[in-house]
Amino acid sequence: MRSTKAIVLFSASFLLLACGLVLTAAAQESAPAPTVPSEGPVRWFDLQRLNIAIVVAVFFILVLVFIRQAAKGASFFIRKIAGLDAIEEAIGRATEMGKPVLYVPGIDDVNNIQTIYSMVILGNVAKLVARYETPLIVPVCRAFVVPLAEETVKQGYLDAGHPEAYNPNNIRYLSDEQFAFTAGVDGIMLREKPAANLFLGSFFAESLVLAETGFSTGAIQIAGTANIHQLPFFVVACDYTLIGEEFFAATAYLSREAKLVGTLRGSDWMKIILIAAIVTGAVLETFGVTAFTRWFTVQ
Amino acid sequence: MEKFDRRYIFLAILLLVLVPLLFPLGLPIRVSHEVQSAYDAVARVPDGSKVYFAADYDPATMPELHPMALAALDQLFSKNCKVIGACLWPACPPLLEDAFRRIGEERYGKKYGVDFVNLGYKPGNEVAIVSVGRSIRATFPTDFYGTPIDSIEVMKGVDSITGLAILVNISAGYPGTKEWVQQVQSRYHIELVAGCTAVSTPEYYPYFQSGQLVGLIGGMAGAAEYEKLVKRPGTASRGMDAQSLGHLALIAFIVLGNVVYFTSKKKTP
Amino acid sequence: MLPAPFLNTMAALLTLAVFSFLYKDNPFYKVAEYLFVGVAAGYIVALEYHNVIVPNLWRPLVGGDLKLLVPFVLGVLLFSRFTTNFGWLSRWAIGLMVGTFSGLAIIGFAQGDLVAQVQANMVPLKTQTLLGTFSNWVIFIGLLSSLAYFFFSKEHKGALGATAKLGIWFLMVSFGASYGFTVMSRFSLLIGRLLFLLVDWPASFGFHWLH
Amino acid sequence: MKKEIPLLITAIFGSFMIVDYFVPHPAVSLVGETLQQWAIIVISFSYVLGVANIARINGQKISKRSKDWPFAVPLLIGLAFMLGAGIFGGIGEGTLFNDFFLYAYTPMSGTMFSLLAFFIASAAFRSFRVRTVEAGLLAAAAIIVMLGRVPVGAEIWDKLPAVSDWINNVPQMAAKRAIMIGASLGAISTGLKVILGLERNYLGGE
Repeated sequence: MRSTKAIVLFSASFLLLACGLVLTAAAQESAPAPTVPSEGPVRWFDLQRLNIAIVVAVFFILVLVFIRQAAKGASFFIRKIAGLDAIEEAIGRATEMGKPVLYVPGIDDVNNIQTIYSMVILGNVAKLVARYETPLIVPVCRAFVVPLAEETVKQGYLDAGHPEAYNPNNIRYLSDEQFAFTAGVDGIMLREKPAANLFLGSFFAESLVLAETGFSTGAIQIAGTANIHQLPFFVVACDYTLIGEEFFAATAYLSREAKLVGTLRGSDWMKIILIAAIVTGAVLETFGVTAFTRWFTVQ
Repeated sequence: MEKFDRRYIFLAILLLVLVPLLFPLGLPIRVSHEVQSAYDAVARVPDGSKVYFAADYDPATMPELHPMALAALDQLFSKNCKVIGACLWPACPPLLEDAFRRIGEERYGKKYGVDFVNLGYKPGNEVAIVSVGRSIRATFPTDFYGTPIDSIEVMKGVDSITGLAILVNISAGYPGTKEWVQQVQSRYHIELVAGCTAVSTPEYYPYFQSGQLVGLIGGMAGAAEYEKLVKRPGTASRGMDAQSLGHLALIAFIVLGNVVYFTSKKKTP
Repeated sequence: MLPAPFLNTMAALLTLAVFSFLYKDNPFYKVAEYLFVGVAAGYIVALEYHNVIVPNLWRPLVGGDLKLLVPFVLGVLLFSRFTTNFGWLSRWAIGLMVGTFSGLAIIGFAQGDLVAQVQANMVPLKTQTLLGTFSNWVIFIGLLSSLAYFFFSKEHKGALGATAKLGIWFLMVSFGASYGFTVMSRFSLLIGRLLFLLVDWPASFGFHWLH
Repeated sequence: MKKEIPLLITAIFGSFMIVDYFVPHPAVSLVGETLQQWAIIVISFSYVLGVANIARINGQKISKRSKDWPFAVPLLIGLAFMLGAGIFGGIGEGTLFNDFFLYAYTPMSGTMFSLLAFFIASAAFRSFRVRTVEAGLLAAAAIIVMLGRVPVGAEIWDKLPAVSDWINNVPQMAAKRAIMIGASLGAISTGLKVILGLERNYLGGE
């Protein structure tokens, strides 16, 4: 049943795309293409921006439909994220060596979505660690994040059935200032020698300093961030790195929350539509037909 | 690897950057396609027309971006363009003021309020940008010094950004070039030339290939190339020899680090 | 306006205090670091006052534009966060900001990053020059394979697995380029500071020894 | 009252920003402009709040003599001085405020980040390891781009700048475009969920 619904949905959105093509082509032919929105009769809709409206509408429909389906209990397949296996492996090694696990949830505040998603992974790490009494150290860079981290880790230990193993002073607020915080985390790495360093969240220029010190202590390092400009530094120094969207997909994979899973599914379907559009456009362009490409012009 | 004291590396870097500053090598600077396009785009602007100069940077990024701002203003003032300058970064207005004084007043004898204006800073990031796109007057009721807009000659007849000849944006990060492309460039139909830090340059190449940016000046190298085109060698050109040695050092460290790593790996189990 | 030699010397001492961190974390560095956070904070509020609160709010409000009472009240409500039980009042202002940014983000990303970039990638796969054709094929394949890597609804096996593998290679080349560009940025900063210590500081004493 | 009104405000402001883009009607444009002016004012207050928070945290740090409390003293002095000099003395050229901006704020800010030149070099030597094909590709692209962007590159091989330009404008651009498209889908869907009230953590978390 589910696949037919998907096909209906897919064809509906493509139909929308097609009729949009006809509509704007007609509109562009009749009205002269004014470079500046013309004063003319007061129009209730800027026809030159219909293509944007349609693309956004199609994506909204996909996301909302899949969120509703996920909320109603439909289970969507999400491929295994290699980074998550690497985290479990790293925790396993830390417990063998009886060394602590270090988890840095980024240096940004709670208004950054990456910090919130990092809490989902932190909760999961707490669950894994609770079984083996391996200490979990969580240095924090923003005052607002401290209660969030404490709540998440306590909940993780509770879910694993070892509430007594939770140690509140392992959630350590070091400093709000970027480099003071970095110096603090480096100190922990060199003194307490954690065997696994996890850097998951929003990082900036300090990423390469953290990864370097962690590498020099010989710890397994796994990083993940959506800040693209920091990925090169994590990739070269860490054993595994969750790249941009993979970081978000990991939270969807772990939490199975309807909103996250639905959005992920909606985005994947939208990527299929966009790839189809690009292939169509490129092929038509090769044969000199530019009408399809022109439909996507942003006015 | 841990016992190796990284302060030797710090010392090496300091020397490699210091020496070429004292004894310049004078290696020739070659102009890249993206910077040439930026120069040509500004050159195409009719002389004497009004342009918008969006300065979004701060002291930390001055070494890369201030030379770009000076070179761009040099080209604009040499064409007698009227420059409307404004900032979205809190620490930028005094830097824009410095650029206007050194290029506008001292080099081209331009007058404040007649040939250029410094509208100061507005918070709001994307909100301020789309608001400037719609109406500069509504967003900046006064200039950086508190003078009401209506009494400033260069602002006469200026409202939406659409009426201006080109938008030159010197950007250090957020808010910056990405937000100007997203909120103003196509929505208010104005050509956009972007100068940015080397860190953010790679992210803007898709905008350059798609034509949303008509020019892209990346980092100190871009600034040095632009200085060469404007025939005014400044701090950027002077720094390029040090950049050359710095980059060679980095490559040497990467190669050496790996050689040491792979040879020592064989010995230890 | 304080005399230039005094100001430049203060700047040079602060520069050296921050550089001292390279040798070892020390009290001089810590003082400079905390002083910096304080000066930056004071700077922003003074600037907000002169560039927003007076021109955009106070002057028009006093001039009769009573609509501005709404943002004024919402702005003041933000400070309810300091109270213990009235903190929720600040959510009205936060709601306004988050709503505005979300709306603008949807429009900005949709037309600037999504539609424009999709259109820009519809490149002809045959052009006059060999290099042009080859480059367009690389752009075409590069984008599609990188997008395939970020595909999560199907296991990366078989054809999709191979495409995703090619995609990660393209991504790695882009990370390499980013690494190279970042090196230039970091060195520019160091060059800037050394030029200050070598040229500007002595110049403030009238000693121009470097051309 | 505590959650419904903020969510309603978010929905109204958010959807209006979208309507303002698609409907070129002057009345809509006027309302859009007004809402944007209001947002600029509220955002300005949020900066003042942020600074008030810094003052409060460091004030408590001193009163409770917690770790590093003596360093909070120069912080508060710097804050009070810049605030007073700026509001009362004005912020243009020649003012005390501008002096301390150019000769205290600028050197500290610039030098703080220039430390990274040293850190990136030591990180390159101590932790830049080419252990996989992917890391090898990254290293190769990094080396070519680094050499191609500086004058010495052309001295080594005069085609190098052209190769570096090609890498930047073609393969690198395609991969960044894919990341950009993915990120835009993420931002649009998050924006939608916030406006519809599906995503509320900014309320709960704050």
